[in-house]
Amino acid sequence: PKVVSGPGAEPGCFKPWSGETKHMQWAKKPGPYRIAIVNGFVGNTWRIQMIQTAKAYAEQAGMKEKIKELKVVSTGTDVAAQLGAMEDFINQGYDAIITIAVAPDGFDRVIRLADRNNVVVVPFDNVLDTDKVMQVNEDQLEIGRLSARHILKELGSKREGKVLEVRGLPGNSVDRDRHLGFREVMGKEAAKMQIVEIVGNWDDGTAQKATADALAVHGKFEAVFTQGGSTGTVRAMMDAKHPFVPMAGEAENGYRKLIAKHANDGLKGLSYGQSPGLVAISMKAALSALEGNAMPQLISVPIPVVDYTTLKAGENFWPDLTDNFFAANAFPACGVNISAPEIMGKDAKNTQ
Amino acid sequence: MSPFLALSGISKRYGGVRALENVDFACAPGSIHAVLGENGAGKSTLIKIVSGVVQPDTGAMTLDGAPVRFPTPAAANRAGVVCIFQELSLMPDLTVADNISISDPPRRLGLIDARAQRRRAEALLARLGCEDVNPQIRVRDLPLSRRQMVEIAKALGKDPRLLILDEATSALTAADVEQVYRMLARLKEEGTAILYISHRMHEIEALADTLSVFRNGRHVETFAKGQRTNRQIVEAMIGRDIAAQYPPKPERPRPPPSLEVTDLGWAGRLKDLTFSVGPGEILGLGGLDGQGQKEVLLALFGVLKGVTGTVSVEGRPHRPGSPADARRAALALIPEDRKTEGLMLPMSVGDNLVAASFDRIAAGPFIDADRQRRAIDEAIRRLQIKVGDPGDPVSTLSGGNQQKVVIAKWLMTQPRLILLNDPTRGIDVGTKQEIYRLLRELADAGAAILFYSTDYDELIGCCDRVAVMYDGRIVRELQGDAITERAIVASALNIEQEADPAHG
Amino acid sequence: MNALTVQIRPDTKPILIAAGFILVILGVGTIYTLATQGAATLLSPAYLIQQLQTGAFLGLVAAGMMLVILIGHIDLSVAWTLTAAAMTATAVGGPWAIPAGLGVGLAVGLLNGIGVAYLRVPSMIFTLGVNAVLRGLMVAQTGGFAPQTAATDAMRFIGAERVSGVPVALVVWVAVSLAIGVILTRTAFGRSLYAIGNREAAAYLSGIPTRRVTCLAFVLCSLFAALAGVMLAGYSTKAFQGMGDAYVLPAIAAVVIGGTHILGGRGRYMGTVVGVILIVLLNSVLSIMQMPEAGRQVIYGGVIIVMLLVYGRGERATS
Amino acid sequence: MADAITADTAPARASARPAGSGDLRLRLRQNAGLLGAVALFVLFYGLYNLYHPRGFSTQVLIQNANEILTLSLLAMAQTVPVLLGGLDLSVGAVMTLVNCLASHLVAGSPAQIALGIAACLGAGAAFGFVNGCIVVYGRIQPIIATLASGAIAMGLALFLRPKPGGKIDADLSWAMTNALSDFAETYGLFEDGKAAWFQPVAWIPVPLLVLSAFALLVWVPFRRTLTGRTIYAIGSAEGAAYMSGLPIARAKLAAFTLAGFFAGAGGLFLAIQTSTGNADIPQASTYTLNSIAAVVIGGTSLLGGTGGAIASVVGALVLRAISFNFRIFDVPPLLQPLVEGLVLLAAVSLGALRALRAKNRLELFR
Ligand SMILES: Nc1ncnc2c1ncn2[C@@H]1O[C@H](COP(=O)(O)OP(=O)(O)OP(=O)(O)O)[C@@H](O)[C@H]1O
Ligand SMILES: Nc1ncnc2c1ncn2[C@@H]1O[C@H](COP(=O)(O)OP(=O)(O)OP(=O)(O)O)[C@@H](O)[C@H]1O
Ligand SMILES: [Mg+2]
Ligand SMILES: [Mg+2]
Repeated sequence: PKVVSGPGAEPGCFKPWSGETKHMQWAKKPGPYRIAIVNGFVGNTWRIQMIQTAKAYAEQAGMKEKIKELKVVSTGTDVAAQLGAMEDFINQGYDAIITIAVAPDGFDRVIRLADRNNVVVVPFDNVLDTDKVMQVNEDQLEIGRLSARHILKELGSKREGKVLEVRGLPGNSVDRDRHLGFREVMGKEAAKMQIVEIVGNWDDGTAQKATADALAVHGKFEAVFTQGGSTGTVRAMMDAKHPFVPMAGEAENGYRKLIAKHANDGLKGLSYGQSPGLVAISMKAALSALEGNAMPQLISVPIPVVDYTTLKAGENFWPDLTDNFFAANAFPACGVNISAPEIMGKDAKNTQ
Repeated sequence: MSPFLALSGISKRYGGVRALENVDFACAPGSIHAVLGENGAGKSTLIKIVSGVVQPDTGAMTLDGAPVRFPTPAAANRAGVVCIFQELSLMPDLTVADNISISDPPRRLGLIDARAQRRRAEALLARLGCEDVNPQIRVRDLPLSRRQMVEIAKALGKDPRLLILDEATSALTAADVEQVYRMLARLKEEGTAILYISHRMHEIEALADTLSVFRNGRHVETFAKGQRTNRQIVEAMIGRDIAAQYPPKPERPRPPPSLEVTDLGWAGRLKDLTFSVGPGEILGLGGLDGQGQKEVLLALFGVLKGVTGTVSVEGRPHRPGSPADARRAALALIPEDRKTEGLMLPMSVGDNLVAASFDRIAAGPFIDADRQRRAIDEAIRRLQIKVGDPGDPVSTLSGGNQQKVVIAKWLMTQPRLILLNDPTRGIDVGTKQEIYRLLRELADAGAAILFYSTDYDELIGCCDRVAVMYDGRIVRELQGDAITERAIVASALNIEQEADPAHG
Repeated sequence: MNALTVQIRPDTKPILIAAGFILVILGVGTIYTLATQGAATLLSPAYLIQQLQTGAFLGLVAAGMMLVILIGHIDLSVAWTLTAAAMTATAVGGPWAIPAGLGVGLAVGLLNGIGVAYLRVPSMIFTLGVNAVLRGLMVAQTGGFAPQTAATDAMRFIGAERVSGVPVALVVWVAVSLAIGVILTRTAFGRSLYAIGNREAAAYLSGIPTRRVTCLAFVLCSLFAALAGVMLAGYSTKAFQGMGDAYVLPAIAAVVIGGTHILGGRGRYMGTVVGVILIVLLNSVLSIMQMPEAGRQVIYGGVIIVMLLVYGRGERATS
Repeated sequence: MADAITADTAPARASARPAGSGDLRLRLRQNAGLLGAVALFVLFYGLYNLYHPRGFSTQVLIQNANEILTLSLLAMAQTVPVLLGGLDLSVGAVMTLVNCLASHLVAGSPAQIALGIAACLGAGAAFGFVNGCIVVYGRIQPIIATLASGAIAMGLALFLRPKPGGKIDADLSWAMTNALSDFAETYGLFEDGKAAWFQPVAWIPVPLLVLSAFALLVWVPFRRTLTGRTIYAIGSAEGAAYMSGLPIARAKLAAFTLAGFFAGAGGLFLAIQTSTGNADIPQASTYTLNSIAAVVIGGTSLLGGTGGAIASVVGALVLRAISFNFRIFDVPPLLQPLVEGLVLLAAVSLGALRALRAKNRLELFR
């Protein structure tokens, strides 16, 4: 692709990350296109929901006719297999490859081959530490920051005591960025507060156990920032009869249910979403690039965030649906409006 | 002639057990030196010390007059001391050739030379008249008797100055034994010193120049061939006089059969056998090793799949799908290899004894501690098993006592039909005699007994009838006085009796 | 003296050592809390009870794992057996939730048992395959049917509730433990496990129904894993993908630290209980000390090796 | 008496040779497992290439070669301890450790790079050696010893790379992950790979050469040393091996050292392929478990004594070839894990046929 100057197509949806973000343009190709999604790990709800979203989105009017073929494979946590799959799809002559990288580095070779064959590669969610491909993500640093701001806002003037930070998967870039963003604000505005850090692996079970331990030892926390497994974190506090406190966490439906239920008891919660819907935006971006439009190299997707004041049943959370899926899934600005129940509610049909 | 190897004041204890007690011992080059003793007399321990497997607690060894210590078998081998152990030391998954040259294979450029190795194996096997054994075959696929021959070939390959055979012939057929005799004779000519351990008196007679008797870990006496009668020797071994070795066979009409086998066949290895045994009867299975005798026992015990023909026990049809079924039908099998098939070696003597009789010692779903203890004590007493505490691992018993444990385990189930697969292998005269008596008692108590043995004397001494097998068939059934060495051997070789004895 | 207890007397040493090490862990943790909070919270009943509660889940998995290890096998499918049971239970919901979950355990156990005992595929690898299949099933099910994942009240009760301060989960664990203790020492089945673990051929020729016993061992293992899953779902009020991942290796480690021989035939159940408590406390204390992942891994591995070295080096292949 | 018996006893001896087995048939029977694996590979890989738009082309071969190399090396690593009758649960972790190490060392001047590569291989071997010491002198069962040491290796890896990153010499990455011609071109050999004599081999993917090198220059000779032979002997019957005066300790140490070496090589290549270090715990265990699966599919007995590293490579190829097909055939994405699991289960259960055929049940207890 050649580097061009902005603005790119649909800036409302494909928002450049920052002022410096460069734009890229690929040679226009005739549609309809063959698109491959190379997923890594598959054994969790978020990934499953992502795959469902991708398939649902590809069926939507406006997309359907542009996409000749959508192939989805999950390679597991094995970088060699993921690289292999991507290269294989390049060899098979696919037009675009959308992927969640299992590692933020090591894709140089694939990118090189993709450029040679004029294939559009779009990493999202776990993005790459490179500016050679078009990437789609939410600003993880910002997520950390706004979580901190929310907590401080809810704490009012209180600026001492302990804050619990439940981190994600060690070594993962998303975990790293959210953490840095959070610490940045806390460090500036509430230096006196002691932050207790535990590892929750974005997994309810781990988060719950780790939180329980922390509560048992540290007794009382003024506020909680959890990166995921939010439901587990809250459950642990409830089991330990810990009073509800201001909190920031992920977009699990279960967590939003809890906020809605206990907001008045003090669970002044914020719920941001790393949405599986990102895949849809990535597909849209890939198509747009294939159609020859100039695209931002790094696309910043607006962070879908709600708090206890803006929660609405049936709109941004679903009391009668399961806890596990991720409620934030619709991006009006991009015309991506696959609400979570729409796909997680479906039955066997959509595994076909 | 000055001794090649001399031990002085050697003692070895295993926990409480005194395996060897202040033993002086010597053996000379160019002679065959037999070591005799009951089970647990300390023979194997002596051998293990000489060949560096275990270290003596006290005492010294000299080789050619120079003091030596063997920290490992490797060291002993380097000094020319080579041992054929009672427990085979072959690697079942490696080929015969690999095994024979295992410790220092022929090499080219530091890499093992497969072809040379194979030729070497062929040559050594030829020296034992085993040309038929394919050096490329896995030892796993050889019958026990051939394995022992390979074992011997392996030892020869190390051209020993002192060759030790610890019951190395216990599973050999008479024919193989003959080959081994020749080999030993040759080595003797060449001036090799030979230690020979066996419980078979006739072998000792045929071979030994010097004999040493051990008892309870002590060296009782050493004397030259012919200075003692067998009877005296046995007395020295077990410290008491043994009367007739075999109990008298009762004179009675042949009982109605309780086990009836018709046209038994299996996988081309068993070909329509038909025979029957009645309560109180001991039916011997004779013949060269590997003619299907073991398979017959296994087939009856439900181990083999795809058995054809009809079997009935006490009138009821008998088609066991597993030993568990067989046990329920009151069958018992004393298996071929006690170490791998008869015993759970690391477990206690007690646990091994009750392993086949949980139902007998259980009250409801739970095992009754007292019943168990009583059962165990009873069993130990009945077979006079030499054991410190029933809680000791059975691995610490000597070969003979281990075999007793296996038998006792099955007697506890009060079997009506007992299958024995070479039960006296590696067992001393005294114990053998006990076992023979035991078998007869069991028979008189109404059990039917099927008894395979590689030892002709036994078959002749114990059995009411002997069915001689050849190539999966019963070629001859001998009865009463017709049971003679010659008759058995002749039918075993499937040659008519008149055939004149071959050279040798 | 009863023959069996004589046989396992040497197996008592590891249990004592492990128990001692538990005290060490608590000591170190307490020093830390004293230094940071100025309170010995780790010694408070509240904390210990809570550890036992969360330990109960690992305890159940380890209990089953031990039965399988005793016969010289291993079950790597517990992770997704646990998850599948939990997810099935919540999906079925209502009064049938728990039976359904246990049903899954039963089925998986039978499959493993048949594969290992009848087809004689090495357990290591067969259970690995079964684990993959279960994972596939759960992914397909979640994707396809968006099953309900909320734990029923009954599951909540056995998983999370407490009666007069005692976690029900703990009670269940204790009950199961007592049962296994008796089974191992006082029943033909238990004895057969040891026999098979020591020498399967001999056990088989002794008329022990080795295949059935092996099968049963795997069934029990999966059943306990399933039970743990159902309770864990109750504890965290819901079932979710991968909830069992954190249980396989710790379970094996607990069994081995408890003095059970990894190749089977030897070991006392008491040891497994102690091993579980040790592992749970170790993890908890490390988490409390905010030990970075790197440090945790090293300590975790170091502890296992050191413990086994302290227990004394195993005997050689021949006496 | 003895005289009577020396008449010809050939019939008895017949039992020594299973009915009419020529040496070839013997060999085949002794390697049935491997043959099965080869058949599976031909099936899966054949299908893949037949339906691949660019089937049987160099690009496809190169891509596949890159994908299989690391797993193949780990399968070889796993094989050695397995032959011993043990298991090495640390191979994945050692791979990761070396991968992280390489991301620090393999860059800079050619000399530095060479040194770095040597250091990485050395590190792998060293860690394996430590495993060996724990097993031999600590007398801890391999499976559990390596379970623990694996955790330690993982910890060290995380110390080296708390988060993914690092750099590998770009030329090296490119040269090692492409055809021989690109290699020559990158380093200006053989007239940039244009030399006429060079063309016939120019298409060969470098990873395949690397793999062959490890197999033929390391494994095959090793297997024919006394130490190598001893490993088989121990796996077959340790007591007997000891009685035969074989160097037990040396062989065990060598086995684990070699395992570490191969695992390290795997990690090194992974680093070269991805030009980063990444201490990814799930990935480490994925590789460990796959290595075991590969060994089993290759027909090596987990009880030890029989089999070989080359067979395990075939096993690894089978594993990879299975997943290749998901990129060709339309398997619903959310059913793929299930299908993969079922195929794996089926593949490893192939050995069961033997069990079902055995007519003497005692043979099953080996
Ligand atoms: N590893 C051991 N641990 C404990 N006791 C042992 C061990 N090996 C042998 N013993 C004991 O030492 C004594 C001598 O055993 P040894 O094997 O030398 O007897 P043996 O003469 O070979 O008997 P057999 O003729 O049955 O082979 C026996 O009482 C035996 O129980
Ligand atoms: N009797 C034996 N039977 C089988 N293998 C043995 C025996 N003795 C030693 N070995 C093997 O040889 C290896 C090394 O033997 P070695 O005696 O050096 O072990 P070790 O740990 O040094 O013992 P120690 O420290 O007591 O001397 C051991 O790993 C063991 O597997
Ligand atoms: Mg002996
Ligand atoms: Mg003996």
